Amino acid sequence: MTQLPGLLDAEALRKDFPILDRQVHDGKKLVYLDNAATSQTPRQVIDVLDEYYEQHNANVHRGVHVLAEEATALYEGARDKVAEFINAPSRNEVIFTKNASESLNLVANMLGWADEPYRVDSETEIVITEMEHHSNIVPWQLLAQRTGAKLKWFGLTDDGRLDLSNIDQVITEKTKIVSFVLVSNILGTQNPVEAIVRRAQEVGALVCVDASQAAPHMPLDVQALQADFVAFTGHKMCGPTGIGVLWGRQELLEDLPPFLGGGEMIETVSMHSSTYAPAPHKFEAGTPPIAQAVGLGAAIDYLNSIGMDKIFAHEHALTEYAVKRLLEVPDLRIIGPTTAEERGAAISFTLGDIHPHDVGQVLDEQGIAVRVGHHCARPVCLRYGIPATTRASFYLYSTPTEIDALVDGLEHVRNFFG
Amino acid sequence: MTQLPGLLDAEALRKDFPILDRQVHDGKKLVYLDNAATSQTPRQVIDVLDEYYEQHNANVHRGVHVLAEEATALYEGARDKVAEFINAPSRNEVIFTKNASESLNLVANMLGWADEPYRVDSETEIVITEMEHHSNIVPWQLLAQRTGAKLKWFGLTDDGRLDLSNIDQVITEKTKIVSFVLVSNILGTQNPVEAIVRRAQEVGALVCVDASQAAPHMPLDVQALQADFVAFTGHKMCGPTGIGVLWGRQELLEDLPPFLGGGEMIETVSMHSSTYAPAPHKFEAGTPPIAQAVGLGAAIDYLNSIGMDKIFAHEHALTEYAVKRLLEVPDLRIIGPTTAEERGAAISFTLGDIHPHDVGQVLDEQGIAVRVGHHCARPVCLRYGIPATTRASFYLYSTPTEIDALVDGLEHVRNFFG
Amino acid sequence: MYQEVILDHYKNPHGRGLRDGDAEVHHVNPTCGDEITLRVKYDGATIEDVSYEGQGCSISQASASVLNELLVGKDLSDARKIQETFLELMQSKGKLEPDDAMEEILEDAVAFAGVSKYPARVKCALLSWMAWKDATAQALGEADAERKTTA
Amino acid sequence: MYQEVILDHYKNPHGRGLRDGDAEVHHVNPTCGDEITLRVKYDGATIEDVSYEGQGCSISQASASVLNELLVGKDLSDARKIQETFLELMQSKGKLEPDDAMEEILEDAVAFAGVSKYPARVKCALLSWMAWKDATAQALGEADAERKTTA
Ligand SMILES: Cc1ncc(COP(=O)(O)O)c(C=O)c1O
Ligand SMILES: Cc1ncc(COP(=O)(O)O)c(C=O)c1O
Repeated sequence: MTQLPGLLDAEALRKDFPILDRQVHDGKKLVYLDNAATSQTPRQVIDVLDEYYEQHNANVHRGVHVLAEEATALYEGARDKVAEFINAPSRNEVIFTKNASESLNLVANMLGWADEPYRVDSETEIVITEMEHHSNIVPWQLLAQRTGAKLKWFGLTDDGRLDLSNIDQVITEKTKIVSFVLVSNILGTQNPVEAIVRRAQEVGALVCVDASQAAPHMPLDVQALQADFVAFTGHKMCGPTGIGVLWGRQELLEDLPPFLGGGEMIETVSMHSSTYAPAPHKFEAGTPPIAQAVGLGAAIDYLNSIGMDKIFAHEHALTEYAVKRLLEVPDLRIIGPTTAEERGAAISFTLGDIHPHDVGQVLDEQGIAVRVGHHCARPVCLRYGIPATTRASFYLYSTPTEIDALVDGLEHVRNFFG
Repeated sequence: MTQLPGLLDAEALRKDFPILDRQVHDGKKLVYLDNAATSQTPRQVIDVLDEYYEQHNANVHRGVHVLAEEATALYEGARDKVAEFINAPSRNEVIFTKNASESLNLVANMLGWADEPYRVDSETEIVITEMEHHSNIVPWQLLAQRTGAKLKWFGLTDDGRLDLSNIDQVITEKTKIVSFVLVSNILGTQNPVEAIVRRAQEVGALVCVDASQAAPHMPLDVQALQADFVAFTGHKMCGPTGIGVLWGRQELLEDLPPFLGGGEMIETVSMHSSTYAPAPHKFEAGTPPIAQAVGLGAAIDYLNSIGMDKIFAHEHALTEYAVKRLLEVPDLRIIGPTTAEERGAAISFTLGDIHPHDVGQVLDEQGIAVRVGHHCARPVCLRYGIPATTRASFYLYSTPTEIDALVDGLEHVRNFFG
Repeated sequence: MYQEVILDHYKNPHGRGLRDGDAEVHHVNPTCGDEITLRVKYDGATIEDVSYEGQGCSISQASASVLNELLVGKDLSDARKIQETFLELMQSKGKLEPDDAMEEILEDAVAFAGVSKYPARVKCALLSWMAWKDATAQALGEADAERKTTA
Repeated sequence: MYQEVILDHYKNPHGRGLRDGDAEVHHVNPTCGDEITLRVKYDGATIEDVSYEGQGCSISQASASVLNELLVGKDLSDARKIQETFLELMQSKGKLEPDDAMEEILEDAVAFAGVSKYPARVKCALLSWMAWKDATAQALGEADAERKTTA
């Protein structure tokens, strides 16, 4: 087996993930390289979910019975864990949503309905980038359409990085919000936050960071980022589906209007008018995804028990190895940075003119799960003039052996269609 | 043990619910009478959740690998189950949300951004009732504030029913939408859908039904209701937290604009503009609550295996018994209908001038879990001039013995504060 | 959590009723509908009277009664100390075992130690104390008064 | 699912290239970027030619080639029957075992039976067939043509 510096003992960790024992297509060992789409769930998280439903399940807040108090303590305890995980100055800055997409829509809608100085209207501009996930494009397109604001974006360089050469023209005095991805799910690129934040602060624009592909893979410190909002999603970080997070700066959450209305988010309601609870509850209408928040807390415990810096080092070593091995495959072109520097562990590529659907399908027949398509980032495909890519993406339980299997699999694909 | 006609064999069913074996406060048997807040989760549902995470977990749609195909089939299979459960004409009319609150906000927002003839604006009126859950009040208050529409509502009679005497004045030619609860979570009242739908159709208004307290407890047929939208929530019907449903008529879902933007809900995206997928996907932005939808499907299988008509009969018998027994308690006043006719199994009451917080707390010390407060329906408390109520609510696993325990518990409360 | 002392104060409240005062406040706990109207009367820095009327649960009612018993006749600085100690106890989530020093300061109010384990009830116990703090700030014309939901 | 027949058609497509026609359509499959431009030429009710150009996966390319092979020279009503049978097979979710009658109608196209097990790929296999249906409707001036994402 390949020995790389910085690797975790992935063989030991894999025992925590029941699904990694699965065999597919008549006895082929599962090689799961679709982690940027969703991560697998460790036994530790599944157990906590079971225990929640078997022992503590109740609706949260306001209950005076034992189960309601336990469920509330677990749910609010998960909030504490998230706050600590991202180094939030206050637990009240952590809002639970159903996924990162809801978190990003929440930001867009808060700004659309805000009073000055935050209000996005026809006099103002919104800035995103060409490498965003559709979930960080469409909410802003909708906001722009509905308010008359102008949507602008940073383009990409040929090697898959943000082109910030015209930053002063893109981010201007009219810019109210700059929203961009910390690590791209299609290119793998890790973006230079500081340069963007500096310019945004210069013009008084708010900054929203889509950390969906960062939170699972590296230490995340919202204070160091100096952003105003940070969004991420539980299912990509060993947590359950159905849970996302929006972190926002306290003053903003106090000033900005609510989005969804309903139970839990109110202070007092009459038929004529209502007042709202303080954040985070103001933004959590209805019965929240209680078990899922608790499960996310368990996932954070699990990640912390390994160490986010160690996970990052592991994936960095794997990425370095994978880039090297993939570039040995004839006709393979990496879409995105071709080194492991300033990049995450999702690697997109094309293989000659074999369509990614065919690449993915023939890999699947060998038990290798990758994702093919535009990865909810179609503008990137348009930018590079390709219909789609094949993407392999790693996580803490990925191994060099799996990368070898991928490379062998790709050879098989080439022969098959050759 | 009390024998009532129509009861299920609840003792047998209780074995499916691990939490019902719990003991609280040093060995007291748990008497869980807070089912209107959330229901408990049977082993059958927990097992399906486990199996999902242990065997099939993947992101849905567009994957060409085995896990992605299995997860997609499970997720879409859950949609089929929901469609059948509510007798929807088409599976494409079933939208998965995170809870009923999101479902109701979705309707309000679709109408706020719609083109004519659906558009809610300053020329138009919205109609709700005084017995709505905050989740069916606040979204409409927000919509009214943001569009200038006028919010009107039906008042309540002294015995806890809708006052429809002025229906022609409340629902007028200006009315665009009438949204009301099928079964009230605080009063227990079951509302006369037909009369309201008839008047709404007369003036061409859409009808939205909040079935959060109906779907878990009685057969629900969206075609028979003749509504345009029906909302409900998974965690009250033996399902997991984090999953809700909005059913909407196909033509409407085709015509109405999207709400949340992001991955999965698009057809094609460029930086300049996007087009949207057909319903239901148009309204499901981002990675959906996959495991939770699958869990809801398992809950529906569970409920079907008992039979919704049998569950309704069981609860009806319990309610009849509970009303009778509760009215024997001195100083107890039921807030809501005082018979079991046209009502669900949630019973609110006051006990002399003992504050509901004290009632709930002393019951809890005896192991009896009820809810106290305004139950997210504060206008009802205002209407009846009370600060709060104590609410006991039953489900398929509730027993007459538990009602006896409640009545004994209330005697103890009276003595304690007497 | 329902100590004998609490029930006694609930059933036989001290100093209930509204009397003459220098300032009046009205506080509500929106989640459960507890309400209190409270007046303070000062004689220099000495608390001459705390009168109140309200409705709510036994905890909020008993707490107001205890407050009256403890604070009337006290010096403002002593009263502040009592209020702060009570706040500390209530926010302790049941993890603070009142010691002798604390018992000396809080007297009957130590009976509320058990309430601090019930997050939903802590607000009830604090309602009158927050109202008193607010009314005192008003009476003494303090600008930096921390106002809560005063209607 | 990659039957030898499919790979053959993929590697050596039949009748590829755009030639003269009565109607042209352009269909895309937005989820994976498969595209096809397709022209039909009729001689009365006889299909004189189906010419096409496109890019996409082996399934969509091979399917277009098979379509050309099967439909050119056929009568419109026979062609419709073939198209409907192919649609039925593709929507069978792998549950339909083609019988002799079906094999007689579909010839090489029965090789796609395995594709029907893969929901993500069914659209690829159907792309050219939907384009043909649409182009035919246009060529014959049918008003009730079922138009898909024609750009
Ligand atoms: C009548 C009614 N409507 C709406 C809701 C909101 O459901 P959820 O909290 O799951 O959004 C509830 C339950 O809380 C309810 O009882
Ligand atoms: C970069 C990025 N942003 C946003 C999202 C959306 O996350 P979710 O689908 O959980 O809402 C994803 C994942 O799909 C992503 O990779």
